[in-house]
Amino acid sequence: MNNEELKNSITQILPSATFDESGEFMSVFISSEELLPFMKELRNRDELFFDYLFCETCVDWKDHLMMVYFLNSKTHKHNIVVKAKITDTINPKIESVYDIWKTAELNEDEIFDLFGVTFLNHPNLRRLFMPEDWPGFPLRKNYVDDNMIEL
Amino acid sequence: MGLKDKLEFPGQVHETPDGSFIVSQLDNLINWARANSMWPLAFGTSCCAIEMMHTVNAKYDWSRFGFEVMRATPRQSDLIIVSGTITMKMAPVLKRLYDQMPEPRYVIAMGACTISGGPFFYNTYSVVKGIDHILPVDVFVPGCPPRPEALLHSMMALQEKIKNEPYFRKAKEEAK
Amino acid sequence: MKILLAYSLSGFASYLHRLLSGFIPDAFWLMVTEMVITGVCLLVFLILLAFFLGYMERKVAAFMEIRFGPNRVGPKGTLQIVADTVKLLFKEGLTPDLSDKFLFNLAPGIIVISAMLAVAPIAFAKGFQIWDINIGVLYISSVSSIAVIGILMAGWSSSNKYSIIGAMRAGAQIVSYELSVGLSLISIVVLSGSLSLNDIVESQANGWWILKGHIPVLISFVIFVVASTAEINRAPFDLVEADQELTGGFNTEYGGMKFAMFLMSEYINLFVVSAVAATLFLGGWMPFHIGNFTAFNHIMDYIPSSIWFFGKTLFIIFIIMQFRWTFPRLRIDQLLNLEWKYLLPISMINVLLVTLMAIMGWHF
Amino acid sequence: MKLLGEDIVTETGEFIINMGPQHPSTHGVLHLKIWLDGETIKKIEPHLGYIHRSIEKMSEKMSYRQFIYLTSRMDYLSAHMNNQACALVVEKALQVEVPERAKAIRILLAELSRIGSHLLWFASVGLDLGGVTPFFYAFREREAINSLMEENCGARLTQNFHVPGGILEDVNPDFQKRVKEVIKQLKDNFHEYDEILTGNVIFQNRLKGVGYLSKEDAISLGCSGPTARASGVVCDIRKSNPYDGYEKLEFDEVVLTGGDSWARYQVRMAEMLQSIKIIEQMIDNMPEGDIVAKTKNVIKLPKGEFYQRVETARGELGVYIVSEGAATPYRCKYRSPNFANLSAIPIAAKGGKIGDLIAIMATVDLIIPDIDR
Repeated sequence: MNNEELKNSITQILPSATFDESGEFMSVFISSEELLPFMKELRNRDELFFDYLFCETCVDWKDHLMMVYFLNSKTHKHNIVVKAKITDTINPKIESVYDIWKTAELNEDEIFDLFGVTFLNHPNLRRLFMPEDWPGFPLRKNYVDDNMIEL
Repeated sequence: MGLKDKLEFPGQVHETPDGSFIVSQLDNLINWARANSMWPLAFGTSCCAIEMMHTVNAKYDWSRFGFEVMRATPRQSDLIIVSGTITMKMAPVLKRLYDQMPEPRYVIAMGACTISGGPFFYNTYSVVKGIDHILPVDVFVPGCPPRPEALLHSMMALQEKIKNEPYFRKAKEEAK
Repeated sequence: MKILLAYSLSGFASYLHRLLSGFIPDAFWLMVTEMVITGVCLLVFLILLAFFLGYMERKVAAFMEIRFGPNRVGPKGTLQIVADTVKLLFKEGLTPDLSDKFLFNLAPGIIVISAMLAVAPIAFAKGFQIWDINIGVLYISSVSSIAVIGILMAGWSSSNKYSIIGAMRAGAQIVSYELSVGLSLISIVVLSGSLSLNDIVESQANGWWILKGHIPVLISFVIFVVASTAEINRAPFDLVEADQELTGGFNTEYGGMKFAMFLMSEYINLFVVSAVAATLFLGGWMPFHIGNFTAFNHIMDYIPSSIWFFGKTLFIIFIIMQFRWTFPRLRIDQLLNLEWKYLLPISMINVLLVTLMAIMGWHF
Repeated sequence: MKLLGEDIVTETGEFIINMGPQHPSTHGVLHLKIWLDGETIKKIEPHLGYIHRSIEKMSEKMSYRQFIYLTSRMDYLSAHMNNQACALVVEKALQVEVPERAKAIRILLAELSRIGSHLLWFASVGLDLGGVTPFFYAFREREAINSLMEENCGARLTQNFHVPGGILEDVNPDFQKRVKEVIKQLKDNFHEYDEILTGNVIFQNRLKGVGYLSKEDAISLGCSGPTARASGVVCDIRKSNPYDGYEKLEFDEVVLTGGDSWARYQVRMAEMLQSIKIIEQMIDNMPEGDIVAKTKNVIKLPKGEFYQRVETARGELGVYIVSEGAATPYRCKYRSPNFANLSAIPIAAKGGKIGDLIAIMATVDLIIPDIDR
């Protein structure tokens, strides 16, 4: 499926979605509240069938956090990037996609550890890399660490 | 003033600075045994561990020097080759491993990361900048990663160090 | 012949006996003195043997792994094991805080003693034996099974989870493989009609059991080598230690001299097993004889019997060492399957066959 | 059950052991918490971070010429491919055309390091399952490859040979001859591997039917590389998204449907032969010319987001760069193949024995610094 057809199908699922085609993959912008039902449709619709979540990460844009999901369909060979905006930077929350793609478990643990995004309905949310009592979230832009020697 | 001038008559039993004859000979024996039978702990964290494995293999073959018995448990090993970066989370584990080893125990810091943090010195929040903050290190081996020859050299340097170590003499001094 | 006999081990023993009886007239005290001398000699012999086997193992490993092995310490690296032993001797003797200290320190002793006891009835040369007991085979198989108690004790008292898993594996493994070892020994006992190791060797004067062409004997030889490798916990049956799985198994918490005792018992066990295999199947100290070919047999007789014995033993040790460095390790359920589903039924049928042979007089 | 007054068994009767951070079979500092029922594994929980070196944070402070070399410390066995991914993402953003000769050298060295990586994996499979000897045989060939790398790159393990726009320096004059020697040695000795390990009955029994990973699970868990291809997932980036001229080469993507450890073993053994095939195609017709395209001294990427995937020895490595137009990345994310493959272990090992877990970890072939980054 090419980008135009993908756009049509996605607009049917979520009319409020906006698109950006400048990059290698087409990006779909949604808000964090709409994430879970939208993702379920992407995974389950036969013509879309995004069954392979090959990268899940987060970007700290200072005023908001952006969750980035790279999706691929092994059967249809098309890719898409879903970006969900989290406006609350103090106490960010988003639904977990573990029920849809199992790889999300460790990825979301990592994002929770490094960005402090809380995933709702995650089976085992814990700090994956840093010790439990580590202060702050290292990959945030406002992270300060006295021991860190900056160049 | 030489030692000879101190003697009142020939054949007088005297204390040499290195202890008596038997004790220093035993020292030599023990040090020889220790130096030639260092069993390293099978411990590696990252890239340097691969070069350590290369040192085991046939081209470099550290079994020639008697280092070949790699024990998986710290209780049976004499030497810990810290090969690879040590992070803040790993540091307590490393310390614990070191504490579990029976005396005498030796530490080789292999690679730039263990010496100072190496490539991971600046802008990093989780790397220990040099394992000498945690353990007493006997030999440092620079390199990223060091060549197997460098590791062999460091182990031979450690052998030299052990051969000059007092065992009985130290105990005597502590008793004083 | 007389000169050669004078150099043989039995000649030396009887010379010593005559010499001592000159000094000590009392028969009781003579016996006590001789026992002490024997004990000291045995200890020294076993320690030297452990040194030698340790060195041999490293060199065999190096030979198989296209490298040199130890060659810096002493000529050709022969003093490597001496260095290791002296080092272990002077290492801190550690007893973990949480361990059961009495059992923890007792266990290495039990393992070494049970290994050493089994050396007693082995005939090292013609007429040279520490204890010519008439139930030698039974004695060896019962004494060597004490070792499992030591292993269980070591694993349990260490208060380490890996040790407990290792000890439980040892319990299952050694007890199972004991059966096959026993049954494969029985086939030779039935054929030679005696439990005494000396009689068994004598029964092979006209040819070793393995060369006589009895198929059941071949089968029981193979089963014996496999099952006894498992019984002494050597690779590919070293699940009890299993470095890569259990970081050392039952001896995880042992270090220094206590660990050295485990190593020593491993090598003594290896020697005992190979010696028993050599005695039962390869004729012990009996030279290589071909039926009534007298001239050839006499030439073979000129080689001292102790050389025959040690040559055969070392050959079997070499085979078992090759197993260790080639084969991957079995999984615990595969290990038990091998024993209970294959080796045990086969050896039972084998014993039946041998018994039938013995009753009908089909052997020679 | 109590051991010296301490409860060592949970209420449900499970025995918990911690495998790692220092454990000989975890190949580094992976920590697995294992719930056992006897010897049967009930549940596995990975604990990571013992080698978390904050490479992503460091990349945000480094220029586009510098950050390439951090990645060789991630998956150090495929250091070359990691560097390639970073160089490619910068080239893609700048729209620089890499000279043909540089591309050829990149592929040759990448395939050599893929073979080297698989050889090390072969060595450690033997070692983990208790057979020590294969280790030395595989390292003999790995040593030859390392020497070759050293002759050209100056380093044995972390080659650091890429710059944005090409490669650092031209290869040795007798590069072709040396590569042919190494390939000949590999091909001559390859049968020894089959003799010592592949054909061994104990070895086959340890792997066959152990650690089954279904195709659906493999996709859902995000597995890639040989681990996924053994479960029937077609996922070779060299075929699906070719880079640096892989599209011109003739080679097969090895896909098996077994899904067990034995299939994973076979996939890797077959991949070594495919890599040899690629090298043999390239080595005699290496193009002449430049080795590096002209780029500015201070590279500034245009504003936007860039993603580049390459096939490393363990699977798909993705480099995701968010640029704000400055000389350093705004955000740099490495999608590491081992991180996704790690999540296959708890599922594949469930219900197996401790020995099975060792076999599964050996055949999934994890590099822990790549998981933690």
